[in-house]
Amino acid sequence: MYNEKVMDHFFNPRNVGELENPDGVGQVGNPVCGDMMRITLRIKDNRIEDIKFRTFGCGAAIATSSMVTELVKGLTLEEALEVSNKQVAESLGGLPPQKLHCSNLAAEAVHAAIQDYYKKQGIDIEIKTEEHEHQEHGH
Amino acid sequence: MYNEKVMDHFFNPRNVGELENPDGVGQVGNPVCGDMMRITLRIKDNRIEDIKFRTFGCGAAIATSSMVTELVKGLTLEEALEVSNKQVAESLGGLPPQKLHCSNLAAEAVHAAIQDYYKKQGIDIEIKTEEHEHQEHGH
Amino acid sequence: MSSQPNAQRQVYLDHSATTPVRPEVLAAMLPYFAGKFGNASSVHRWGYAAREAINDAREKVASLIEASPNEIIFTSGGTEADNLAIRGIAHARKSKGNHLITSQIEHHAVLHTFEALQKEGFEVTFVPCDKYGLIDPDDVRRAIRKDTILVSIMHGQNEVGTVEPIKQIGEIAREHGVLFHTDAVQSAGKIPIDVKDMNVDLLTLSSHKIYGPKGVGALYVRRGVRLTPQVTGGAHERMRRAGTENVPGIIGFGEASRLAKAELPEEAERLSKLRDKLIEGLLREIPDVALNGHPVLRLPHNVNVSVKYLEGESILLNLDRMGVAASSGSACTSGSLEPSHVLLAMGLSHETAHGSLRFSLGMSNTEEDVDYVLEILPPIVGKLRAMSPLGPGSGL
Amino acid sequence: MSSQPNAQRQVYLDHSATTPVRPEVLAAMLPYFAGKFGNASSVHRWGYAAREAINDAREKVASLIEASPNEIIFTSGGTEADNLAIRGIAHARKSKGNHLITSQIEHHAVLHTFEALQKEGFEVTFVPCDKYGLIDPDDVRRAIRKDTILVSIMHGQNEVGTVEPIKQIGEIAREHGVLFHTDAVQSAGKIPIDVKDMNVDLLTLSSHKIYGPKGVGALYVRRGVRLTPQVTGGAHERMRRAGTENVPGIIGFGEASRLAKAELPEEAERLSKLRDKLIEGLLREIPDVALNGHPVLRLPHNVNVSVKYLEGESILLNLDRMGVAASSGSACTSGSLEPSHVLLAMGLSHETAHGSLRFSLGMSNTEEDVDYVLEILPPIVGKLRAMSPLGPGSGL
Ligand SMILES: Cc1ncc(COP(=O)(O)O)c(C=O)c1O
Ligand SMILES: Cc1ncc(COP(=O)(O)O)c(C=O)c1O
Repeated sequence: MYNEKVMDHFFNPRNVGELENPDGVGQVGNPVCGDMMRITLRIKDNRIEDIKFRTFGCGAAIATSSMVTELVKGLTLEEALEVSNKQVAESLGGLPPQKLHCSNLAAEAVHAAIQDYYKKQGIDIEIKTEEHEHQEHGH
Repeated sequence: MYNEKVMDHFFNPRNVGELENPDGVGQVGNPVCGDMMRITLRIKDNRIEDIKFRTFGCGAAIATSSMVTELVKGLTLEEALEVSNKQVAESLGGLPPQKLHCSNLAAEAVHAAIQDYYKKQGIDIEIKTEEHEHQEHGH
Repeated sequence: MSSQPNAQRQVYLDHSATTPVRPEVLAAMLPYFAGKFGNASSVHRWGYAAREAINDAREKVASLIEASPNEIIFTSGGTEADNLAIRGIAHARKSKGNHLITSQIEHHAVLHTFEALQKEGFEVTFVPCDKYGLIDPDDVRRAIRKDTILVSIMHGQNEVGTVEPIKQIGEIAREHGVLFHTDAVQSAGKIPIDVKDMNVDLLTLSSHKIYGPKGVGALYVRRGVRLTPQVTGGAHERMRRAGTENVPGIIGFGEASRLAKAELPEEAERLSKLRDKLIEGLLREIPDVALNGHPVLRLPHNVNVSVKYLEGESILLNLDRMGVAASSGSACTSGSLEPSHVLLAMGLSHETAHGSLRFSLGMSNTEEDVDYVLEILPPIVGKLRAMSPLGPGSGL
Repeated sequence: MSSQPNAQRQVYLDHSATTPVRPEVLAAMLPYFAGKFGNASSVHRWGYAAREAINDAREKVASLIEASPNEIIFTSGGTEADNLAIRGIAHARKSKGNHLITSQIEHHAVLHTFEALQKEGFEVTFVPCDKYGLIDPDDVRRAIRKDTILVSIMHGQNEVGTVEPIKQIGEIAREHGVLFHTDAVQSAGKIPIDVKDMNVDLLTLSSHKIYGPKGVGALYVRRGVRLTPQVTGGAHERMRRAGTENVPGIIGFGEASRLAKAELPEEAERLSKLRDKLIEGLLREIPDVALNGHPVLRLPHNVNVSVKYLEGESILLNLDRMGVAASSGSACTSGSLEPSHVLLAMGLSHETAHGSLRFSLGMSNTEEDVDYVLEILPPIVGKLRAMSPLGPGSGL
């Protein structure tokens, strides 16, 4: 079903866990829908110095979480905000079609964590929401 | 499909052909329906002395024709008139269900031949018609 | 059966009824019964293996008719595929119109399905054929109305072998914005099929006619054409046909399709020669025999003749005793009372239609088989005709 | 797959999804692919051999449920049999009434078919179940109206294994002159079935759940009950289901039925013991695990648990890597967005329903298999929970 790269990230996820006293926390999804991700960030000099994730969800949800942490680690916040769910899926070499519209929230979780960081600095940013069909869940 | 006795009568039919100057001729069925039988009789002392058949039809039609000639040969005309299609089928050890309502006209052909014989003597007899569904053909 | 003395030869000439599963096909299927037996929907290695094998088979079946894999819906056979095409389109397009067109010479899987739709309230036009079983595309054109939603005309006729002008009919349907279905159960693997070139929107295939296993078939549905599923349940076949996939069957069908395509040109030529030899021989050796179907626009493997003054089943039983398998359009072989609707539509009399014989050639057949039939059939006919009250010599 | 390191053991625990064809069954089928490959309708030795074999198989399938052979209609599987029963009766009895009754926990083959009938204009009542997945016969009684024409309630629930009070429901239906269908795909061969004793009018079977081949099933239709055929064409299956018979499939199904019946008492006892050992072990070894389904009125081969704070597919992938095949009611495994409708109907939260696991036992399973699962599953759960944002230790 999944390709090897997805399986590698699923079985050997990078950056699992939770940072203590994080600079930003992002949480997206909902256990009711079957997937939920929680990203914690350490920010230094406008860059993502460290990142960890915790995910409730299927193989795709866990693999994309792991992948996104690798993609954004070391990026500036502006760069990290440009990383999209689609890019995450592509970096994994693609996801099965039935998983594309679901379980592919990882970039959003990062964006939410960055937004949380800015908020703590007193800055309100708006996050581009990607076109995806996750909203279809309806709850 | 057919049992051995039917196949025996089909492959080795008794009394095939046509008597010359027969005392009675009976023909039933219709090639349009896929089965037609022609019985010729030689009558002596109110008994069927000789009988021959010709049949256009399926295995059951030919086997029942052969069987009926064996059954009635030597019988008095009254006895022969009592022989039914059902009895012919039973004497053959049964016919497949889809053949029971069709291709089972042999006794009727004999009755028709007897009727023809009586007619030539100036006697009109009525023949009991059996309950069977051959009429359903509709032509 | 004891009344079948050891026939010298066994000659199977009923390939239009069904074919044996060829060894390569059975070999391809075997691993999927017990080893790789998974359900293709399952999330584990057994499931993945089944899914991959189905995808592979789908490509092979698609390739036989020059379609894309995702245009193939696997079904339980040709009959179900015909039903899905016809009921599925009729139900999906009900709001667009109430009129359907088919021919008088379709297989029962098509004909009876249109009759069922008539009972549901659809109007159906059954276009006729000529004496060769050929359908005139202009008859189809004339039958099309504003409210016509589907035309279904078969490709290769199963009884008499006539090949219909599908491409022209498809063109006419397309011009009028009407969907076009063709039943290619008998033609697939026998003559080339290209769904795009032939202007076909839906096309029926059956595995067991091309040396694949029984119990599996397919419906080609052109991308973008929507139909109402007729078997509902799980999300199989992209929501168009529910039910756990018959994995070994589908794999066998795939392999059979691949082989059929690869061997088609050569085999078609070989069979055509055998066919013509048999036709010529029958007409030469037996009096009062007539060819049914088109002399030229004909499936390579089909021979159909009428043997006057005789009924078909009685000939089949004698042929069987001599080891030869054939079929007949006689009413008696079908358990019905009417002989073949196809022969009647072609204008044959009931009487003559009762006496039709179909020999359908296949992979295993050789010239010797044809010679054997030409040797044994004349005396069989002679014996039965001597018993018949019809014809010359019967005194009628 | 390369991410599946050579697992020490291969433990198949997904017998409710499908089973391997057992060797005796495959052996019975094999002659019918290439040697005795005839079409059962043909008038020659190949045809007779196929017809006889089908008759024999029909007797065996009938015997599994104490029916008569002519009460069995062969179909392409359980899904088609469910469709034929429900659509066939609804269409045949339309003039008698417009109301149908089923339950909320039926298999999709039943549920989606009733939904399709709703779109056609039928009214459907979906009766609920209790927290064990048990249906109350009184709920069925209360749902029956003057215009009710069919009740369909399954026998053994496929996900959670609960065995429904079919006999009582059948009695109620009969009292009210309403036909009663039950889907016995999961219970057949596992627990005894007697259609007469159980007051059943129609009953669905599937071959591939009892070590027979995929692509074949059957519908029992009590003598005298009329239904509208859903697949039309040739005169097969006494005019109730058209299409060339899947001869090897039917023969395999027959042999599988015969064996299932012969071995049922012993095998049911053996599986029940394994089942109980697995249930007890799971509840003992893993915290926050709950049994789904009825603790006692339960199919002998079904184990279903919820593993809190986790989603099912992630567990399945890990089990698969260790060579264990299971299934889940998680939405992600079905490609849908909603988790199992059965678990939701039983009152589980969405969250918990996403984390259900089904182990379904079968012939090949041993105590060692159960021990193996109990050895490898706790660390898998531990590892995934450490990754989960939910549950104790997640700080939420
Ligand atoms: C032209 C045609 N259509 C449909 C069918 C039915 O296909 P199946 O035997 O796979 O049900 C057949 C064969 O019987 C056929 O010859
Ligand atoms: C209860 C139940 N009904 C129906 C079916 C469908 O049967 P089949 O897989 O033969 O289409 C299944 C199996 O998937 C089932 O478990």
